[in-house]
Amino acid sequence: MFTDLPLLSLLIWLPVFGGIAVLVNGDNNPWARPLALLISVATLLLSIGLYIGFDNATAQMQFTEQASWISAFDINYSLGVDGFSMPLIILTAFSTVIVVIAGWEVIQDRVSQYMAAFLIMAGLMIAVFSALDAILFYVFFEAMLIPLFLVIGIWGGPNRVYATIKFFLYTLFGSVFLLLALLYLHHVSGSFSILDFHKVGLSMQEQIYLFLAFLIAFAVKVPMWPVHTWLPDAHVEAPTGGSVILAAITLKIGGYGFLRFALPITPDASMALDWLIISLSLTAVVYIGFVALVQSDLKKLIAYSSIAHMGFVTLGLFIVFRIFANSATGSGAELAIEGAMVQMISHGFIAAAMFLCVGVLYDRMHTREISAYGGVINTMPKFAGFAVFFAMANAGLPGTSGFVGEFMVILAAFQANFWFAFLAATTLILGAAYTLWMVKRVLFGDVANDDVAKLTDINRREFLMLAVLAVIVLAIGIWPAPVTDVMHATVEHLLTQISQSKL
Amino acid sequence: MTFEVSNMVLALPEMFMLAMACVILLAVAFLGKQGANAAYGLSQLTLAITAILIYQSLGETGLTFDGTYVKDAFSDVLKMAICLINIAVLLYSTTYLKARDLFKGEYYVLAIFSTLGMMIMVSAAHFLTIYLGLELMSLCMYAMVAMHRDSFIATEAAMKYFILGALASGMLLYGMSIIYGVTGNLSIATVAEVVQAGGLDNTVLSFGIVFLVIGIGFKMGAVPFHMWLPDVYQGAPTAVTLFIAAAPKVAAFAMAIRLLVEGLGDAQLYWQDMLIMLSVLSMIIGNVVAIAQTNIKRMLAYSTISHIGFILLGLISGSPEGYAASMFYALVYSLMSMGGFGMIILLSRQGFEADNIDDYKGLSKRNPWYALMMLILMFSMAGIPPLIGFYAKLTVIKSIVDVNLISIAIVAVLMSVIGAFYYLRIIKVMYFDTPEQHQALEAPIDMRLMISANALAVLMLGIFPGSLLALCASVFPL
Amino acid sequence: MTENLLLTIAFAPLVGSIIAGLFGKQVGKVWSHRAAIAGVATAFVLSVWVLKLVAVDGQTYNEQVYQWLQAGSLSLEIGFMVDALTAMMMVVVTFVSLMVHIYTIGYMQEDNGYARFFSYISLFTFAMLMLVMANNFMQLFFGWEAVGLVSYLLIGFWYKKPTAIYANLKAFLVNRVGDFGFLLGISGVLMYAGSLDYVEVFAQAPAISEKTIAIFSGHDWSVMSLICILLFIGAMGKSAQVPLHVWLPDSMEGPTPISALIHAATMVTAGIFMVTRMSPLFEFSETALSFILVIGAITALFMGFLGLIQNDIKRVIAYSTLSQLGYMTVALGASAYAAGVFHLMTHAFFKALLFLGAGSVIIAMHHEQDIRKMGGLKKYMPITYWTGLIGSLALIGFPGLAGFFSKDSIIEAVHASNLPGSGFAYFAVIVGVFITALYSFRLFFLVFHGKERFDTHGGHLPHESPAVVTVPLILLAIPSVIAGYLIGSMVFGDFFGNAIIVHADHDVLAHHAESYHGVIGFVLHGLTALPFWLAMAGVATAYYLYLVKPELPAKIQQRFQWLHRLLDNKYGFDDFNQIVFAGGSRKIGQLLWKVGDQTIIDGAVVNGTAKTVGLASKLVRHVQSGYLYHYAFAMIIGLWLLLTYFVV
Amino acid sequence: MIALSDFLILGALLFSLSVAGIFINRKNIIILLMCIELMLLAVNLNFIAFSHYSGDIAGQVFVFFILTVAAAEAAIGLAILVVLFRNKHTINVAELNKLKG
Repeated sequence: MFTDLPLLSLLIWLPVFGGIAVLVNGDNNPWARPLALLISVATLLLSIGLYIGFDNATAQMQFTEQASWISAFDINYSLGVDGFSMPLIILTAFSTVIVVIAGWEVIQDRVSQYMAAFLIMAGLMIAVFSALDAILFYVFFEAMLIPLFLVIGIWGGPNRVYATIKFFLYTLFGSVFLLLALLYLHHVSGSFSILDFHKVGLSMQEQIYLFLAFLIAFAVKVPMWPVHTWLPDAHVEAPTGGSVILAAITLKIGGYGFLRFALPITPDASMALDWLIISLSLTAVVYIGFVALVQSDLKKLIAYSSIAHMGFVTLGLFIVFRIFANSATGSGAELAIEGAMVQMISHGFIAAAMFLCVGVLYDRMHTREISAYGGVINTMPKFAGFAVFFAMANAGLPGTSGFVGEFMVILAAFQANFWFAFLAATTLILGAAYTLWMVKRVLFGDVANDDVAKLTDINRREFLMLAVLAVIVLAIGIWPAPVTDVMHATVEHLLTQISQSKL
Repeated sequence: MTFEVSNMVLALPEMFMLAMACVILLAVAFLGKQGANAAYGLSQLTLAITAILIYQSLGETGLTFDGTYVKDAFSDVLKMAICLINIAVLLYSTTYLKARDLFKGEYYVLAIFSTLGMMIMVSAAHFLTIYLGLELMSLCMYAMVAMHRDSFIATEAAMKYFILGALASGMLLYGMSIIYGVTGNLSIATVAEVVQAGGLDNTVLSFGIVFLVIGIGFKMGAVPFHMWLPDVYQGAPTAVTLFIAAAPKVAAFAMAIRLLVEGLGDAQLYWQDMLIMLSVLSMIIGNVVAIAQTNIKRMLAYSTISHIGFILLGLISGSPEGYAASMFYALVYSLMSMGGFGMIILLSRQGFEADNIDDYKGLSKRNPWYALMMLILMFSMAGIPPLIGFYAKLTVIKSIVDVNLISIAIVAVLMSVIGAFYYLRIIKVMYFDTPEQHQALEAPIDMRLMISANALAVLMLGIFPGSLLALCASVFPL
Repeated sequence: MTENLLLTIAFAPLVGSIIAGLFGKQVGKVWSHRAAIAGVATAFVLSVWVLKLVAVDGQTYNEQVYQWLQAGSLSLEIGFMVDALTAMMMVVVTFVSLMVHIYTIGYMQEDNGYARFFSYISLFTFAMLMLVMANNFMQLFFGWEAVGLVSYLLIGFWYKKPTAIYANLKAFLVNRVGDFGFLLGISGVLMYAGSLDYVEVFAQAPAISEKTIAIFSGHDWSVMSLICILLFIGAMGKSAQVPLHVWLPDSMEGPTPISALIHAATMVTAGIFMVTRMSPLFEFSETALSFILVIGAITALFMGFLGLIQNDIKRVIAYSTLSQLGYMTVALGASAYAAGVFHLMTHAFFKALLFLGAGSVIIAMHHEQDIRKMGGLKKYMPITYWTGLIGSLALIGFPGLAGFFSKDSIIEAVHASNLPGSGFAYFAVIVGVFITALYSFRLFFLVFHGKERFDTHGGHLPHESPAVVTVPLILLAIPSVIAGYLIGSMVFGDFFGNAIIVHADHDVLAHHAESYHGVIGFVLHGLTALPFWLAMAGVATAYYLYLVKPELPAKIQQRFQWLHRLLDNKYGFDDFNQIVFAGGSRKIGQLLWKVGDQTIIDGAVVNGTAKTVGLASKLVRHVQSGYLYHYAFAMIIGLWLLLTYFVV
Repeated sequence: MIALSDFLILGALLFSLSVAGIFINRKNIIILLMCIELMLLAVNLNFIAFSHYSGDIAGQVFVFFILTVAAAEAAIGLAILVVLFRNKHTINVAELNKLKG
């Protein structure tokens, strides 16, 4: 029923034009918030339609749309989703709703601009995930930076200028190489269709250069060590909503890029250079784990933990070659890729929740210094309950979505090499250490100071958004099959793609 | 004879413009005070009608004036572009002039003559025509820069512009003379044939080409022949800067095409490397030095230099796609710089030039709409999609990637990242800083509408760039 | 046996937990504990029924409930597997849990976290049941971590106590170290068995035992040994084996019922259960077995020593728990899984009893836990006294009581074992007997006998605890006495059937099952055996030191300062961890952050580039000097460049 | 009979002279204007020489145009010079340095 109307276009343009509508409504317009909420919810419902109408059985692109856009270079407006992009689109739509709710009372300055920025960003990000034309992808990939840049810069913290410009230039630096790679691929394949890129044959040298270009572009987005330093700054300065989107979606675009471009387009180079990605990912897990341990700023800590968690994504994506090489049982590769995907999705929810929790505290205390807190549980029991739950999820406790991805990737990593699994598994200890130590210092203990004593527990709005997230995190943790089933076919297809050389 | 006359029709737009220019001149001379208004009205009319005339005659092509003058798709498109650009430019500058009792008829007379010069350059099929067009354009602009008689910096800028301009056209002429010596011809088409036939003394030929390249480089403002550009942009009254910045670049591009591509296309391997040098230097110097600027006009001047570097990339590629890309870039650039300088005029007023970056503090709080317009323009110049500036960069880089000059492409994209920084700084100032002064805008409504239209065009063309790209591609048949 | 039956058992406590936890405020104290107790009671009754089905009707069950996840050919499922081992564990868990629930009504009376507490312990029961009923490694790990979570929450139950929130963090992290190994073990299983389902994996065991893996290039290790040792590291965390034992004593910061339920009777034995469950794997790796043997022996002996000098009533029992866990582990190492599990069961009863007794004493002492400030409580709280006596006797293995049977069978088994390290293990467990008796009765005498050293809070004399406290004591005392008589079937019989696999060549139990002729014979034989006399000696020593000559211990302490200091800071484990691991990792973190991130990546590379460009900009702009002749000169330079490069 | 190359060399010399004049002279703007005229003349010489030796008249026609334009150029230049002098009361090249950087 859904396949007959252009669902993807609706998903993209509804929030964009909705955002513009909110924007022209002007600030101090009482309808800005409800309108934004309405639009975001509508988008979410549409995206669920995507899930319902989705056919798990095929790896083909679904809900495809095709229209000529720039005929001069036959650049087309061609959209479509597969098992990788579809869940991420839903995640985007969902996070947008959360962000709108999160900013409901907190944002008092230029409300409509704030809401508009997020709605437009949502549309652009959905477009990134559904674009099948390289230039279309790149356009949205870049355009997305503009609203985020403004969000951090306008509603951000004291050091926002440095953070936001650093973030913008960092990511721009990465993406220009992506542009070069795409242009070169067009040069050899004579088309801008990503699916044609998948088919075009490339020499090893070409693949290596292209792969490195992809690597720079997406490593910055993920972000992978050592190009991760923009993330803590951006997160610290961003308003809560900004952090949520940043953590929940924009980081995922990096992982998605590897899935959509690097692996299928340059399989041989990926295989030849997998040691690079793997070592960077493991560095992220261990190195960043230690760094997170010593953070004194709540948001910085969570930002670093995000980097560590995204390490599992890149690890999962690039161990497959080694698994092919030496695994007796065939299921390791699927575990790895699907584990990476699940990790992305679950991190979307958990990191969002963590940042919302910090936001809740920040709105009341206006500080993110861990040392300023202590014994919050005494004055905010409900909040503490959620916070501990999400902390546990962040520490990868079974029964929460945080566990699933890490579990799958570690299981798979063992099949690639014992030491990969060994280093990856250290997250069990490090993750628990930095998360729970923070919990101990912030939530537990006796009331630390008068400010904490004055705290009021979460209101209905905050309860709602945290509760919804908690339910989802729990649901995925207890029954992840619905999430993974949609991607089986796509994963199989990807694996066949990358297992046959292009040389 | 009749054949001759009927043939003259090919140059009808220019002839009409020339006639009107004289009319305007007389109007200014006799009407005195009201002359200015009349001149303004008449010149807009002239430009509009000329554009229409060209549009009417689209498709007719041919040579005339003994093969010194050509009318082809390329010239039609560019001439129309020049007229339209100048309509907007005159509209913007009028606001500026009126606010500063510089509102005199001479400005329009000069502007129209200069426009005529550009059109002649675009349509030139002969070294002589090129030279005459060039000089007609330049001499008017020298005068326009000096128009604000009581301003130190304006006159200083005028003098620098004049001296260096003259030096440059001297070199251009010298180059022409050498080419003339080698090929024994001054008509571009025949020169092309001779070069194609080969058997020339390559040393002397390339010796001549060097001088031509310098002439072109100067008019465009490519490093190291760019030194005049920042001073003139900063020194000239913003209205004039605007005029200089927009259309003449298109004309200069046309001159490059006529001389290098049509005339010396087969000597490409000589001028290609020279242009590579100029282009790379321009991109680097332009972007790097712009970062240190505090005066926005000067900053835009350096950004112009870097854009010129990008425009040259297309020529370097030596392919029709490349030329089309350059042309696209040149048009897009003039659209954007028009908007940029227009915005300065919009925000300036009597006694306040609004040409310091700090003057933009908190603009988004004072008037969010124009802040948004400026934001669009700046992101477009930075080459961020979905704005037209992105496709300009995309096409030129694509064209050199297609000829496997990857290393230059890498330089280009890296420079565009560095470039992004100073555009971001403007946006940062507008959006993240708190306003210092709260003067309301004084600009009239037509100005406001035009500037909005200009910025929105940058956005809309960014979302649907297809038609313009197709147009540019169409004038360079493979 | 039906799926619904098992689901009811597992989820009844969960329901109780949810009611007490989420709606505790609405339904009030009384209904929250009623809900929780009802849930656990249901689980207990049905578990007994299941035990009957298994033991009497010889049924077993192994079915999937739902598919958790599928990846490629691999299918991860949630399912139940019930055999003798599971059934026994279910009964033990639910029984002790039920007792603790009832007991808690009295113990937590005044606590304002009343409902929360009930929800936690019910939740724990649920998690523990999921753990024991699992039919695959993934679900096992689920329960494994879930009980860890609840233990974390319960140790930190009094979240205002700095020591408590320190202890629960420590407990969780140390357990995570174990889980680290455990998870790697599971990954190994998956890689080599291609499945996580018990049955399928066990079926593959012989094949896996052939394989080798090169962890360090050149050295081929037996895959089975690697997997088993990794799995056992998990057990070391949960069951607090040296060196991962450090969290257990601190966990006593939690309320006493928790110490009884989680940190004595059930959760800490999860490791024992797990290894027993995996016996089909462990049997293939003598390396792993003797590793277990040695670790167990060390724990059994050296943790016992620590019990000697503790003055906190709960810590004494905690160390005795550690030591007893050591015994069980030794049994596993000796392949006497049945004996180990048997001891697990008896220990669950009498150790829960002892803890709850201690709790009763603590109530009477107004939450004073220092045994030096007690004494002579016998006449004030008779029930606590007698049950305490039973518990202690059971603990030291007094013939006829539960502890005797299980412990003796372990000692015998170790004696018969011929794995590397069994000699040391035998020595350890033998000496352990004496130590156990010594600290147990030191505690017993100091608390219940001798002169009254407590302050009577202005005439308030201590008095016996209410029925909700004493009834569980009595109910626990009964199995502490009689549970031992199951030895015939559980240890020497075929109660466990093929839930436990033992290879003939190290089936130590079978070898002296032959010499087993009924309970009476076993008891009589016990009276003549060395352990009995050692135990008696221990009791006598305690009697002499703490009742006859109470001043003596201080003298001894003077005499052996160094020894006392060594024991007092628990062989320095805590300090070591604190300095090396906690401190070390923070130092590394600081280093990587300040130097790696801030100085090198951000400072040098990122901002460095920006600074360089800015600097270049500032320099280059001076070329634009403003002088016409410089401009002209620049053009001439350009001309010259072009000419030189491209013409000549 | 004077060879073409002689004319060319002379032209080149004149051209170089004028260029040198433009960037060596730091005193007087008038001299700059003269240098520019000189430069144009050098070019004219080239054109005439070429057109003479190649027997093609176009070059010489070009020269006429150049001469005319040169006059116009000079006019504009002097006009600017006057304005400049009115403002600065100097025509010293070295003092034209307000705009830089």
